[in-house]
Amino acid sequence: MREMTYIGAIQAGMEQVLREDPSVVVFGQDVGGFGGAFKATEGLQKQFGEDRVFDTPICESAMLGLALGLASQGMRPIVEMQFADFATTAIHQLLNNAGTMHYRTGVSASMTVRAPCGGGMGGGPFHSEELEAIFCHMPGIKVVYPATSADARGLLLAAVQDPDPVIFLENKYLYRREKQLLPKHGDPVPIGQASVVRNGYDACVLTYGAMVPETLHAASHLSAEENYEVMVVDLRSLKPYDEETIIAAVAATSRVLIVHEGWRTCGFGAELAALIAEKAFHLLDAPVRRVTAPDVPVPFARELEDVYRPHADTIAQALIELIEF
Amino acid sequence: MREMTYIGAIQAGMEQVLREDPSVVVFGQDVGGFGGAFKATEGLQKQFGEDRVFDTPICESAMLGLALGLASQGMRPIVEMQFADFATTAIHQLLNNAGTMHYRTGVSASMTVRAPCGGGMGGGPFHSEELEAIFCHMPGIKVVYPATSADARGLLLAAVQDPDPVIFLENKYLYRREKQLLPKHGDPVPIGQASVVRNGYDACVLTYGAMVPETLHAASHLSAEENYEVMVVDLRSLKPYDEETIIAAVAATSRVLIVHEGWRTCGFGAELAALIAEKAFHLLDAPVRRVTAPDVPVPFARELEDVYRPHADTIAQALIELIEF
Amino acid sequence: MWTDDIAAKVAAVDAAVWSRMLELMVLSRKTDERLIKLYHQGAIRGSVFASIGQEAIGAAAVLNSAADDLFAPCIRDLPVHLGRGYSPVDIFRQALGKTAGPTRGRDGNIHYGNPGGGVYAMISHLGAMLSVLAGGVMARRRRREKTIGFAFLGDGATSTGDFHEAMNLIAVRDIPVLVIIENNHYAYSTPTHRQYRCENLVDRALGYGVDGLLIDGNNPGEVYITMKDIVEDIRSRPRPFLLECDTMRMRGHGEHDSFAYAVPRLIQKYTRRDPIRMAVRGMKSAGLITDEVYEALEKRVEAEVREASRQALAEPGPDPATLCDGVYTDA
Amino acid sequence: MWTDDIAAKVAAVDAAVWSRMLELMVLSRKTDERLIKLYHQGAIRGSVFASIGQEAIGAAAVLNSAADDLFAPCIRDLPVHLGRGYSPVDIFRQALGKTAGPTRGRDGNIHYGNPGGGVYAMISHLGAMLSVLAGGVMARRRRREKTIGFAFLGDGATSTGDFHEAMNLIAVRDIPVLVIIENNHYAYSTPTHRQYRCENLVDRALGYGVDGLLIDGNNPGEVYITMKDIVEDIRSRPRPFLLECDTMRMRGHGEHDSFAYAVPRLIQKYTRRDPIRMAVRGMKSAGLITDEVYEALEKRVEAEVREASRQALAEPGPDPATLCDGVYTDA
Ligand SMILES: Cc1ncc(C[n+]2csc(CCOP(=O)(O)OP(=O)(O)O)c2C)c(N)n1
Ligand SMILES: Cc1ncc(C[n+]2csc(CCOP(=O)(O)OP(=O)(O)O)c2C)c(N)n1
Ligand SMILES: [Mg+2]
Ligand SMILES: [Mg+2]
Repeated sequence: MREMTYIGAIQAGMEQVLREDPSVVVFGQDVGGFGGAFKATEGLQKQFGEDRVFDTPICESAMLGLALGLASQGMRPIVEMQFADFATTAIHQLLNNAGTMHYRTGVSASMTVRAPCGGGMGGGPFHSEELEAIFCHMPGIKVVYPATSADARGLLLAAVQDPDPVIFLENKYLYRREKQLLPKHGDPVPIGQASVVRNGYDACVLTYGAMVPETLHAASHLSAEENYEVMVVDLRSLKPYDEETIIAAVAATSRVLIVHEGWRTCGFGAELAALIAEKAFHLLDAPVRRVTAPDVPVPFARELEDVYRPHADTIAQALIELIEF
Repeated sequence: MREMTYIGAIQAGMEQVLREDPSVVVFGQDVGGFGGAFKATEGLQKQFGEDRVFDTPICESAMLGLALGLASQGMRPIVEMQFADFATTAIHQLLNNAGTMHYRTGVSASMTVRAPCGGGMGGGPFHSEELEAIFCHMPGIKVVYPATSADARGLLLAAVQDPDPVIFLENKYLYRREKQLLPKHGDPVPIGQASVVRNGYDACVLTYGAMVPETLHAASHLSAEENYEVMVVDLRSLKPYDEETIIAAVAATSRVLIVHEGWRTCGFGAELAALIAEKAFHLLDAPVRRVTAPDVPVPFARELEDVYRPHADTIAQALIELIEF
Repeated sequence: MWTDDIAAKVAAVDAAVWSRMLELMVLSRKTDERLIKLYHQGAIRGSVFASIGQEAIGAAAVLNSAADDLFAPCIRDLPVHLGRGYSPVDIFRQALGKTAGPTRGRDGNIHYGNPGGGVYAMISHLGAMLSVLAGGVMARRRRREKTIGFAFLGDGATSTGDFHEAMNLIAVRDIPVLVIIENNHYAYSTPTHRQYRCENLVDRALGYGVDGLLIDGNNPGEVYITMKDIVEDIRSRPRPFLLECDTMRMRGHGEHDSFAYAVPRLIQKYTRRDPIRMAVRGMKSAGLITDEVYEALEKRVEAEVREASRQALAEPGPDPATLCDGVYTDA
Repeated sequence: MWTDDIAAKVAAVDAAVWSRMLELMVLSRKTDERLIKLYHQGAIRGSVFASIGQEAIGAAAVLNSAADDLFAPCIRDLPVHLGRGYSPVDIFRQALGKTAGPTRGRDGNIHYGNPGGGVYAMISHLGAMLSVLAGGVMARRRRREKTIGFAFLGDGATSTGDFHEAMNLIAVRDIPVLVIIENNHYAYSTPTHRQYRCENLVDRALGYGVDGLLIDGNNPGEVYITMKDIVEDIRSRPRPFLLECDTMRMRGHGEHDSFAYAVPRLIQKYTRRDPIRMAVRGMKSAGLITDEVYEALEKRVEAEVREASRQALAEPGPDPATLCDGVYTDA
């Protein structure tokens, strides 16, 4: 067992698949000798050679196309977007190309797109985006979003093994803040399974990414201060999402709060609320609430970003209102 | 008064703004002498000259950037995407560039992006997409989607007058199917106002685009055959959407069906359902249902596309289930 | 290097190659003509995008390819599909949206490929397939060494960011792809002078640090022999090559397009330079074919194509119940 | 045309231009040095991206521009901001996220512009601003005729699809933009040989059908005089021009970057060729400056910059209640 940070777990996951599966390659901007903008690929080129871990020019569309081409011939590429934000220059390669290949031609494309996302560190409008709602709208694409070191490694292993394109969202705020003791060898965490990270009966929170620890803080606080016990569900997989666990959480609590760091309108939380309004309506005792970022470009200054991102206290406040509704 | 098709109304709207406002220019692929892939700009270059109506190379990102640059200096560009689907190559120019300009720099960008969308005519996966959920997720961007000739012209006029970037979604299926008698001179239809196109009390349908006529068919059928009276709300504007009219419709009917032609997961319908689950929960007598396309690339063959797209009969069926819930 | 003494080299092309090339071009032409007829009869949804007048390019590429090579055809490359494993019945199935077709009715017209024959199915977004092909070539060369790629793009597609990103990437990584620009004077209605400002598109080769050449894309012998040299070269010394082929789109963009904007002089010029005509002329002067033999070929192919279209028309379309199958591999 | 007798032309640059250029470069350098200090003191969120070593390029562009011209600066163009209307206090406000700053704390570091000075605020997505600038120039020329654009891109940014689409578009439409590539040997950690395969990036000019030139971007006189000729030319005969400036990034990509990958030989070479040093040397040999005058300038600027940073530090950050204001024009 050793302590692994969230980003260390991602690095360990890549190291493991590179070692165990010769069809894995890793590429992206500055991922080689430099080890990536966040050092997630540090040491990998040295260990596995330029053939397996390599730099590309600045060309997100060609990078994603290259990954799709590699995958179409049985390789298992892992491509790093330097920031998720830059994937917006090449949405067609995901939505139209990777996402439709199996449906149209029967050829599987096992590719993993690593996309560092999220704010909280003054990245400003172009280095902090949360684009999961856009990615989850694409047929043929899977989307995962770990909140812990264990899940980061496990979902990365699962993404690489998965026969289809998986967008692996990794939260920059958690990179060095999340740590866990983990065994040397990782096992895949199945895609599509949520995890109940705290039990409770007064309400449940459906969340993911950096909002999982924020929510857990809020829940402990409410338990200690208000005697409210809140269930917290870490979705982990956003597409497909774990309908069964979600419905069970609603059934157990009758009150639902959805929390995410992305924009509100047409955000991923809307899908969760719609699911519940359709399939768990009769289980509800209160309106389904969303705590999200407002529809505003991610601001740079701390004063603004602090109110832009949901925090434990905003979440706790919303929970109190929901429970006392 | 003269009869105008939906596409004729779009053309008339462009003709009017080109005539009345010298700061308007129209450009895109093949929009000049050829009059555009769908003939929406037919005759405009002849009338207004190559300076005002011009062809570009195939470069969606540079086209949108050019529009933003023109707008930033007080022009009012209208840029045509040959198909909405191709805007996926340049999402960053909308989401990151146009959508953030005013917030970051205080400079308004009055630009209109015309994006022909929707299926029903065998366009296949790359010429039929409905991408409104992606566009509506972008802070700083407005999105309109007319269903009638009058709204097509009126919303186009409003979009061009609007100080901010507006994505004007136009439905190809309606291009020559929708017709209305309209006065020669058009007036803007305010952005942000839905229209109740049929009254009823047993349930309401929230919809837009090509699903408006389908829903109206379903509603007449139910009225004639089942004695059910269904209210139909044509949203017209998707961002901002008309919360007041939506909530009033829910209050009047207590049963809500959401219908759209785009994909289900993280589709625009999810946002509507979430809004209702949060703000109109206590008004509901039944779960909020969505009738949408499945999460599948838009198929080409008629046999598949016919079941892919919602139709009057699937809508009627869903309404019966909802009303009899 | 590529330009010297093409004539002599063309003369040295052997009889078997000539006749395979001619047959492939005729097969493509007749299939296109049939597709056009079906479209105007209302049997085909959407539109039909013909390769007529550009057949020499795809045919020559196919004849210079090895079994393990990979292709990324674009709009006007019916000979590639027909030369890499599909027969006319597959093409009709595709256009008609039949279950037994390459995309099982899920996509139409030119958006199909043949994985078994190393042919990628293009997406519409022009330029997007070049990097995909590059990835495929990269993957295969890790296993089998000798694979090269053949990419096809129109003049209009060169304006896309995707073309540029992929060209630059394959140049930096020495990925052996023969990038073929079929410059057919138009991108939909847009003539080349509104598409680019350089003299010739091959002028872009320098900016990527790759070799390039401009050839007469309607001269089957020249296309064949030039590609032969390039293919041998990049197969042994892996790197991209930019080959611009001058040609002409002889029909509207699609059959829905009246083509009213076409400059008559261009149509006349390229009618005289029709690649099938040129092949027949060359073969005749070399004593490789007679009018009778050619007419017999045409007849045979016409019959084959008619029969294929009849067969495809009679086949069933997809079962609506399969709509959601296969969006993911295991579902 | 641009290369002949540069030396004589440089000698002819008048004293006023020389001293304005020197002052602007020194102001930029000292502002950068202060930003770096503030960053390492923990006062600045995110990172700091310095223009150090590349100041001649932005300064020369500013000095060759007219009031109505438009700019699209990129990562290393602090002299453009300082030369087109901002003073150091604005730069510190931007870096510190202060309300009175160019983006009012909504964006940080290099993502700002000055609409009043004709300077666009870049978005991060490299290459995306070239077409925006083109649109701005197009709009202004419809009204005032003489506007031209100055676009700045790094070597790495030339690999993006956006660079290509915009270059091709402005070439086709004859939009007068001086496209300046600041080739500083690295894109983040990536050296140019992994970024492109052509000899020089200016080799791309041919493929767009535009004129191009490669110059020594660290030689202020050469940069100034070359731009002067180009600017006069494209202002009267509107069309783009591609100008590659050889230079060197003298610090890490941002101040968070240790720059461990830097090749020492390059650092040494370009330290000797520092543009401020070169300007001082040139001015001294022309009798335009003395060591004492230069030192006094440095001191004065240092004091000005120190005072500006002190002022900005003392200012308030944005009011959280304004978070949602101004996403749209009327809201
Ligand atoms: C990115 C993108 N934008 C627009 C289109 C619409 N479109 C389809 S074909 C075409 C013209 C293509 O011209 P060219 O590349 O010269 O090929 P040709 O049809 O002449 O063979 C256009 C504009 C597209 N397919 N992709
Ligand atoms: C489309 C896009 N992809 C990735 C990045 C991340 N990124 C920011 S700066 C940079 C390197 C830029 O290099 P260059 O253009 O040479 O400019 P320099 O920093 O050398 O001045 C990268 C990769 C980006 N900004 N935009
Ligand atoms: Mg063409
Ligand atoms: Mg650089």
